[in-house]
Amino acid sequence: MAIDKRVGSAAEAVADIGEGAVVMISGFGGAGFANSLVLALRDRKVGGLTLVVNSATHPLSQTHTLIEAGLVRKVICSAARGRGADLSPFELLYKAGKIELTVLPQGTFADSIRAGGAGIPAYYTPAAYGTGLGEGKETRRFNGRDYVLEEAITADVAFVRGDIADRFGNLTFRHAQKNFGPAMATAAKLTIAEVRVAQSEPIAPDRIELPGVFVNRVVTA
Amino acid sequence: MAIDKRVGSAAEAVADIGEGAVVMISGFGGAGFANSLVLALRDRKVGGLTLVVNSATHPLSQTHTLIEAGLVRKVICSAARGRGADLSPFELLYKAGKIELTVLPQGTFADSIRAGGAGIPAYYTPAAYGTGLGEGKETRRFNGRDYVLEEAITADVAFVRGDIADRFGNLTFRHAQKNFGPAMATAAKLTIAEVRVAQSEPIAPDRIELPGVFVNRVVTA
Amino acid sequence: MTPLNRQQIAWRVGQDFENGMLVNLGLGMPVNCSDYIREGREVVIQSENGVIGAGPLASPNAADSDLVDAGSRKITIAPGGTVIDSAWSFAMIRGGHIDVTVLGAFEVAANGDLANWDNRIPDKGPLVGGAMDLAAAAKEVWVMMDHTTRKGAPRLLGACTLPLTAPSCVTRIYTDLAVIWRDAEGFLVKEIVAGLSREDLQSRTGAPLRFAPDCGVLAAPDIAEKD
Amino acid sequence: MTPLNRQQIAWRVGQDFENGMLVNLGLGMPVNCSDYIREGREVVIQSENGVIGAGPLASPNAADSDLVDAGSRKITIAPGGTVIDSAWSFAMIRGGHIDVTVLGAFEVAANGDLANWDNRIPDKGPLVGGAMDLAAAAKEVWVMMDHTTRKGAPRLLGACTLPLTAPSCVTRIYTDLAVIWRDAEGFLVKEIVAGLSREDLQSRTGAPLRFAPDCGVLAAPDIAEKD
Repeated sequence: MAIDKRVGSAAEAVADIGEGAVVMISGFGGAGFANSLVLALRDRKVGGLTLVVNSATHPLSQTHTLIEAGLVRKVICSAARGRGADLSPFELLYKAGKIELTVLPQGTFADSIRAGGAGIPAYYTPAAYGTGLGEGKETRRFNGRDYVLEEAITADVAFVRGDIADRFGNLTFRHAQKNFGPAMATAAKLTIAEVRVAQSEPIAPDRIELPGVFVNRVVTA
Repeated sequence: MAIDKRVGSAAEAVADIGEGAVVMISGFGGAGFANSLVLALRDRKVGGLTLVVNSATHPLSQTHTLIEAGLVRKVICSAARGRGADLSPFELLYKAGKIELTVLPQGTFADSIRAGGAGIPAYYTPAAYGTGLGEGKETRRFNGRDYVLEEAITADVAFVRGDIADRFGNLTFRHAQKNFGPAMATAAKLTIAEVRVAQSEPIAPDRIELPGVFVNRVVTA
Repeated sequence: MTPLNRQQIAWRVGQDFENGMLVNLGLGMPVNCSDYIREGREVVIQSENGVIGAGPLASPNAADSDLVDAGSRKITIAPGGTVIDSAWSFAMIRGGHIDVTVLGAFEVAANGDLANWDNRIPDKGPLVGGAMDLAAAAKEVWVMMDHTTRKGAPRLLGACTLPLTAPSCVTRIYTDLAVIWRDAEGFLVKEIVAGLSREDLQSRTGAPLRFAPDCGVLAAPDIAEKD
Repeated sequence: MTPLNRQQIAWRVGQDFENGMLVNLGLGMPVNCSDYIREGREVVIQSENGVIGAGPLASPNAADSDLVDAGSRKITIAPGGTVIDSAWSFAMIRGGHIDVTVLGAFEVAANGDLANWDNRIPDKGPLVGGAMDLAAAAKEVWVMMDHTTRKGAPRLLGACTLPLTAPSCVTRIYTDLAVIWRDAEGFLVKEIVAGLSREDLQSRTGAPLRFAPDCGVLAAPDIAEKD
């Protein structure tokens, strides 16, 4: 029985994600959004989700469809502001007190996910020290400089957008598609990748950007 | 004035490394030893060095020549045992109390270097908890599990072995040559790479494994 | 007295990038600085989404939705550039590898405090992005902004009134009226636009100004404002 | 009673690798386990120097000094394999992504404590390598070792006498005499070589043994010992 992580559809790939799941979603600046998986999850209509996503409001991300559908209990992100003066779906729910929010500096967001995948429960960072986002956080001085203690972020599921996958789940990324994908893939119990091409043939060793051992399912989208 | 980090020789590349420098040296399991730079440093005869190197005794590394020449005050590593029953140069000096030693679990060694380059002054790891190597270290419980606090490692200089470099200092690595090179390059004030080929033409963006912004000098060796 | 327009401020900042620098440019005005690097200098532009060596905007027919910067602009990769993942990109930032970050700001205090992320707009969600990491960890934090608010209130202050991005981090401020360095003693004016007196500049500033012995004229070539 | 030789122990361990597992094999005896994976199963072998998907040893004419495992052996990369750097390799280990690590050991205690890194050899330098990270963080830690020392002293003990590698981590022990699972209550014998009584096995063991209801015979095909 050879390893083959390819599944037939996004719907099949997300079929066992349950109520209340913590879901990481890759994507930043318009590249690498795992939108097919997000839409498939929306169609499952499981609620109480916690989303770990860089932006709750990026116009090119389908994250807002989960929020609009009322499936999201909490968002952990570095950006939650809609463009323009009108309020985004997230902002409307947030204003109404119907959605929880944790905002982190983007580097803290990234490294807390990396830490979650790397078995590091907590680490110190200078970001947010002396600011409102650092309030209430434990602080400590090292070599004359002040830092805040940040804890790891893990998830039940990670949705990652890649370019090419092979049957082992190895991935390549196109350009800035990479962003949070590799870190998120390491930090979730179940990682699902949507890719342009899912091939049987192994990707060459020196072209692989995310080892397949971090990927559980692959779907073409 | 275009960026061009290539220098003419290993001797030139190490010419300003001073007495008492903390020097990181890449290499693990026989691959990726920056031996030309190590030998050039030995020829400078500056003493009081602290070496940050995975093994103090690997037979394919030239690290022992710095130790035999009496230039090394301290070693930070994960392995300091010579092969066979005879004592290695390191072991003879260590037995005689002439060299200091800090032994770390290899993953702690790796992530403390990564932390040094990533602006993380300290982090928690489960490795060494409840062992002799964890004795005297601060411990803390997260989610029912015990961890030790480890601090970042930084250096004055890192010696890294790569395969191809370009004028920007971008690097590729062949196979297992990579090991500690990328992390060490980020954690030192000055990073010197020795490579098989140092070309003017930029390496293709998707083939670069270490961005040149982490590399200060490149030498062919 | 003719204040610089925003492109001219970007031009002025661009003149100060040295060869080989690693520079991060914030969203909005700062990204324009890369258009004004001096002839013969190579500067590596880092975008916090992981593009190391960001090139100019892509031409419409070369635009690639997978090749964007942190501001979602379709860009190119400069010679020698590459792309790394976000965790590594912020390791680069947090680790102090960025020589200069150029950021927009609402307020800068004489002790270097920076407020550039939360303008207290009612009901709008928060957006911090990479600002706190950049401000806390870049070797130098340069701010470019209008010297005063639209209503004429100073943005250079004795103490920030808005939520901080990072304490004591700003090293230079480039405004439409002046170039100001920030040191342990506060604000030091290095250049001032022609036709503006030192007293006038001080009156538009909310903290004491010192003037450098070599304080010169802030001037820029004619560059049209962009949208 | 015929104890298993070391290759036969490696064979026995290899039978228990499931399809798709990510497995790290320690230096020395454990690396041989990858020769005995069951037909039709694909197992990904991780070497802590960063080779993910280590293949068999390279033939002499294909040997490449840049393609080695953590034990400096010249190897190949299996289909689907790749190489990552050490920081990421240990992030993989520390993060609990390794399904099974197979390690040699000096001693294992009934509470799962492992001692495999410091045999207190006078004057020799210390060598910990990746053992502590692997023992602390792999989902399962399987030990393969001779059941007793050369002098006949037990290696499975009530408490370790040598310095620990990690507390309470070992889940299985494969010896020349038995296959033993370690659970919250201590040692549970799953297989025992033919011709060795339960009492004899207990007499060679320094902590109480329980015997599984389905306790079977530990047998392996004839495989010659290697150097």
